[in-house]
Amino acid sequence: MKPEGKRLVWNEYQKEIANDNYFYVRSCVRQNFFPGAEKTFLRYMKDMGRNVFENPSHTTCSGIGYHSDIVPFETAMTMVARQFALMSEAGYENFVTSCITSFGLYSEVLETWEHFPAVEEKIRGHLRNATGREFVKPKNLAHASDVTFKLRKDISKAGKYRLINHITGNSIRVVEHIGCHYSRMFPNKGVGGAEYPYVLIGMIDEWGGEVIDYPERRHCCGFGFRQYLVKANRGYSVSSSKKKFDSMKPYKPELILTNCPGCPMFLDRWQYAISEMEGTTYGENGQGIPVMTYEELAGLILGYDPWDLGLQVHQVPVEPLLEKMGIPYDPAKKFLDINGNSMGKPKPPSAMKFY
Amino acid sequence: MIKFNLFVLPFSFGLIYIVYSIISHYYKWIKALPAVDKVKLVTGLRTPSKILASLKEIFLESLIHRKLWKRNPLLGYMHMSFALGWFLLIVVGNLESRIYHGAYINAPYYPIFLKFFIHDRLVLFFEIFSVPAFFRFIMDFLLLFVLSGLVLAFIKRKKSRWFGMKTTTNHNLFDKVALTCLWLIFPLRLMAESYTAGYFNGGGGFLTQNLGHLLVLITPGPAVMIAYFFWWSYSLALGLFFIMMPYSRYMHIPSELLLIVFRHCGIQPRRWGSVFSDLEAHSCSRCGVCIDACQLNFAAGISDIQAVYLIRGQRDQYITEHIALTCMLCGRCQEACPVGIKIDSLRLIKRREIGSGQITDFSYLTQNHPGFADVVYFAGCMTHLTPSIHIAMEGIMKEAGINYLFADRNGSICCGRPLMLAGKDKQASELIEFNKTLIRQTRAKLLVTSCPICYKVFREEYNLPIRIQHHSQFILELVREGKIALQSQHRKVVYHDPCDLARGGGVYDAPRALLSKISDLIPSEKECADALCCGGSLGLMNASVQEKDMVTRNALESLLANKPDILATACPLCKKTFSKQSETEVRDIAELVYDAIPARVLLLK
Amino acid sequence: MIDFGYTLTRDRQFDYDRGDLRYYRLVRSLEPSIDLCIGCGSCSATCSAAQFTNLNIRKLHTVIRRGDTTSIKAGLRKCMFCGKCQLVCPRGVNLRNLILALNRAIEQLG
Amino acid sequence: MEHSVIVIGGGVSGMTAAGMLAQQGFNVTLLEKEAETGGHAARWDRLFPDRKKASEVLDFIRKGMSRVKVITGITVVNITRNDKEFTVVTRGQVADGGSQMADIPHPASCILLATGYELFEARKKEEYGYGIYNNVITSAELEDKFRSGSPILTSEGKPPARIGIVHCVGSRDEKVGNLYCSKVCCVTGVKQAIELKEMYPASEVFNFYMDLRMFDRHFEELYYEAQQKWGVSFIRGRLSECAENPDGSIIVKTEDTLTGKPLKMTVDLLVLLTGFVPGRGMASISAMLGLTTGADGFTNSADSHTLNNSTEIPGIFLAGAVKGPVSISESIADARAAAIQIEVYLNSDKPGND
Repeated sequence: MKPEGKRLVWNEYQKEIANDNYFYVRSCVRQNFFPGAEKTFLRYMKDMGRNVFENPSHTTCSGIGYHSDIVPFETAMTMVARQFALMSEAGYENFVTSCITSFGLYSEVLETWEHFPAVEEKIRGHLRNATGREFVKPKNLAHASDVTFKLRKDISKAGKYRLINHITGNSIRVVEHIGCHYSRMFPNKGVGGAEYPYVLIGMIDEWGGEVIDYPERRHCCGFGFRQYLVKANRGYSVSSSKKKFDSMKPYKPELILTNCPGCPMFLDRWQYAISEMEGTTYGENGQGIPVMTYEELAGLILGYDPWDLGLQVHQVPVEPLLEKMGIPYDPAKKFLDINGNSMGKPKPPSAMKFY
Repeated sequence: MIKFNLFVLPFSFGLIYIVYSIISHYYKWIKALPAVDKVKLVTGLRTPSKILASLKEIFLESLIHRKLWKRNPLLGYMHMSFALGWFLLIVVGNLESRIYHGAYINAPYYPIFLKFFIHDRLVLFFEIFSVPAFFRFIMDFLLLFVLSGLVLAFIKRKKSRWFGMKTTTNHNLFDKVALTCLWLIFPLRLMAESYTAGYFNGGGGFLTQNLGHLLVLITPGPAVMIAYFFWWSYSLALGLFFIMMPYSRYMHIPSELLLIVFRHCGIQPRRWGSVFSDLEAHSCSRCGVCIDACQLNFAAGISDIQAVYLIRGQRDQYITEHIALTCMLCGRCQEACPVGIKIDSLRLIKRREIGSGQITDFSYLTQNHPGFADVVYFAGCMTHLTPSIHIAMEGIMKEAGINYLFADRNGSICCGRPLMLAGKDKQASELIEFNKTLIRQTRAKLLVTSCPICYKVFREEYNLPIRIQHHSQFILELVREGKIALQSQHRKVVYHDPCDLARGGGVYDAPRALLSKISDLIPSEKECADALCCGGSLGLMNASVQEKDMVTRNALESLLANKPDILATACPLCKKTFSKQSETEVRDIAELVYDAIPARVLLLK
Repeated sequence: MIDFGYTLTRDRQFDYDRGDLRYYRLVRSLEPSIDLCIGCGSCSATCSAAQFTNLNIRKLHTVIRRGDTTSIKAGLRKCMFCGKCQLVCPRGVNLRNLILALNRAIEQLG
Repeated sequence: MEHSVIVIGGGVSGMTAAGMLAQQGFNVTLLEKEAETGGHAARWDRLFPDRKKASEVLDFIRKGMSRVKVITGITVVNITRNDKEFTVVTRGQVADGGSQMADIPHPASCILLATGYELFEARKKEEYGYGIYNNVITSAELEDKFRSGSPILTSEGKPPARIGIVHCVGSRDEKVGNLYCSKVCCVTGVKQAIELKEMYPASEVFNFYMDLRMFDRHFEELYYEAQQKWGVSFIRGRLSECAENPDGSIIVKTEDTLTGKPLKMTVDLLVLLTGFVPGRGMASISAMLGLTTGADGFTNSADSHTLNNSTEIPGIFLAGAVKGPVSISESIADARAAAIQIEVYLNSDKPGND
């Protein structure tokens, strides 16, 4: 492996990312998957002194429906137009999405409008008729991971912990997984392009981790919308994740870092499912490979309390990682809500260790 | 007085051994015969005509070597001088010994070494006409006869072409030893008898007596000792030869006798092999005639798989796959074999041993009723790759107003012979059954095929209750019955006999008769039974394209020697194979006939 | 073990590194012309058996060369051995002997 | 006075044409941007299909160049046209070898553009990981190794047990903007496969191809030889992507389209047959002269059938790969044709010629 080779590729895919004043739109599903992630993003943006604005009347971008073939493109574009309207009305011009699929859809829509202005006009018409709203297209469109990437240095400066095993002093081996809709469709819209995206690698490098490049890096996490949403296809979904785990296994990864709503969900939950289906557990001592969103990881680096980050809802235990990084945590508090009441404990898995 | 001397022992032991060995072989062979064949043998031996026929053939082939005479007089004479000469030496020798010995039964060595025991004085000239002198003369003459053959045998080693043979067999050790003994026997006898006659100044005939005098004169030392030495050597040579015989090719001498009897009793080789094939193997004299007959040898330079090696392998219980599979099964060697061994059957038996294991699944073949007709036409797989042939056939049948049915119009179910050629008879039977039902359902009286490969298997394996014809026979009938009129184009045509139709199916005349009606048929160098294979044979499993091409090229050179306008054949496979390399137009007989129908002639003009 | 109502699907991707080349090596030693195939498909196009079955002789010896021997037996059994394939092969692949060799391989290697 | 001709580009085409024109008595100047003439051919060890030494071909061409004035290590900065005459201005180090650059004008009655091509930048095919994975090299680099006679080893210094050769890298690929076929890669891949087998008879060599375009004489026979004599394997399927194993070997993914299955394979060495792309320098020259280029970026001739060596501009001629992918033998033939065209053009104003 020649790192300089990758750097050359990365240099070809530089991306303009706004520095402040972001209009932030949440993901439809992430709050259910990893409830702490978006909250954490807002928290460290505040800590980094950035201004982020949210509008409660923001709805789904309909990307999930669009990619499941149940929402036509024109409808989707009109939905997107409405989100832009919300942004314009709030007086913002830097649009930041929490969801990769949203980011993909927004990029696709903007690109479409750029090449087919007539379509844009038509959609403006739709929006006007439906809501009477007008909008200005965002000056800068970024994904929250882009923004975090931009702030990675500040975060590590302000950080308490690093991606380093505090006992051995070795860097922690991290596998990064990028959401398909981040840069597959428009390589130049993603940091580092589509083949060797740099957005997460940049954070891992900056925060002291060691990035692992493994053969099935490009393979789907297993979500793929219809793969999972249609129950009959779920076997295919698990198999996709398994393909990735089997491929990364020889590299002994200690953490999987992701930037998409679906990926962490399936890379985390399917490790459990596979362990229950055929007894295979990945990671050291059969404890599984912890999976995190970049927000959660940034939170840990900054020294936020693990349980405030919502790490307790992960299916693969994160404690082994916390111990490696030397991050203190109180096991007793793991399943307590903010008011200190118990949220109930999950039944311990049969195959996966630690619990 | 006792006529005995130590030196007769080697011969005697040898004789006892070979007699024992022959008897035990005969016993083994007859005992191992399948019950059916045993019955045939017994009934055969009760039928005088069959015995006579056997004796006649034994005389003509084993003593006179008629087939070899036909092939090449020198070769015939050489073998005859050995076989007949030696045979007579024994017979006459026995008679001669009677003069000097009253007993009805002599010790077997007595006539052989007679001159050692008997050497009567030199007689006066008027006694020349005495009985002993007569025998002395005959015996010397016969010895000379054998020796002349021996001389030829020597020459043959060097100049085999004079004997009509290009390649000679490369022999194994046993053969070489036995051969040396055989060649020594008669010179040694000559020396022994001559020295004896010379020393005793009598007992010899015109040859031995005079040579004897000469030898005694020119050689120093006691002639009697020298003679004695030669008697020993003579006996040793005979003894050793007899002992070697069962392990060498010379076992063919006794074996062939029994084989001839078996054949005349109607015993045939069996599909999965039987003792008959073993006997055939022992009856091979390894003369090597088959090597010259084999195109793979003289056209493609493959010289290690010919019949003689196959048979040796069969006899010594080893046949390599290479030998079994590398053969076009064209039948040329079989035609040439002076012993008449069924070589192709031998090769197929071996292929069955190798190939029978394969599992097949033809369950996908589903019958739907083909309809009814008087004539069912089966083009054959190969014909589907040369469509002009079945187009012509249909044209002809329409012209003749035949109520026919094109059984395999939409692609054929293989006739089964290709599988059988690979030794997969069991597997083939499934296809055969399928096609049989299909053919029967048509209620046709006649089955016509354009493919000699199909033709052969239809006739030999299908036992259908209806007539089976190759299209050449069928068309000829149509012409004779006046169902189609033909108009000769008077173009020079040479005809190539397809192996499976000619040697394999015995159809030689029909195609020629037909061709002479529509063209000027000219002869080619090798015809009918001697015809060459085109090289495309489905029997040849593992030769390279290059080697096959060499066979084809060679056959073409021979066929086109007389510069014909058209090379005609009666087999789609031959046509396809030749077309690949032939400068001259290659056409199937059916196409030529079709184009000779007046209406077509106009059309083409 | 828990039944989630779905199971892992087998990977269709063929891993050459895990391929079984014993069949190929044996067949190749018996019929070297197997290497001459250019995948034109004329053999499978003319195949009599292929009119009625899913036998694809071209695919069959291609998978052997890749070490993928899972699917060869069923197909091979349908072959009628008529030899048309061999007559149309533009590369002179000796298909009939190739089929004999394949059967030999199956006999020996199971 | 004799006409003077300027040939731009010192590759096979330029050298051949320059030599021929000089032999016809014109005073010919050959301009080459590199320090040496020979162009891409100088990188080759042996040529397809007969494995002739490329150096022998170049030596042959050089023999004919005795009367050619060769200027190397310069760039063409300007070309002006005055009726039938041209002036080519080159920039390069001054004759006395000092470091400062000087612009020198060269008058010419006509110009032959033999600027050739460049190899596709393999890095652009990111998914193959050239420049990232140690054991991914280009066919040109492999040719360098053959030429230098240095052993061909993996980055771990081991002889490769399995080698993959990827066809159509940068050719017939909309994803890198090249729809055209580079023509010579197929046979090059077959040639190099044979040479690798000669070097490592025990190794497995796989060619991954979309089509094998054995367009010229003896090419198909070479392909046959590769299969029959050398046992080179051919898999019909374009590589989708590569990845690196911990041990440095390369995992390639493709569809074995002849079996209809996606296929994965580990190779110790992966050779990318990089295709032709238009020469970078040619863009500026086209601009100076107002020549047109096709969608593929190669320079257009006046007519692709009848005026294949001429351009719309009288006195400007084309030869060789400036017009698109060609083999060395084709370049030579084309250069000779161009030379004759030029001769006819220059003699046309002489009395008796019209």
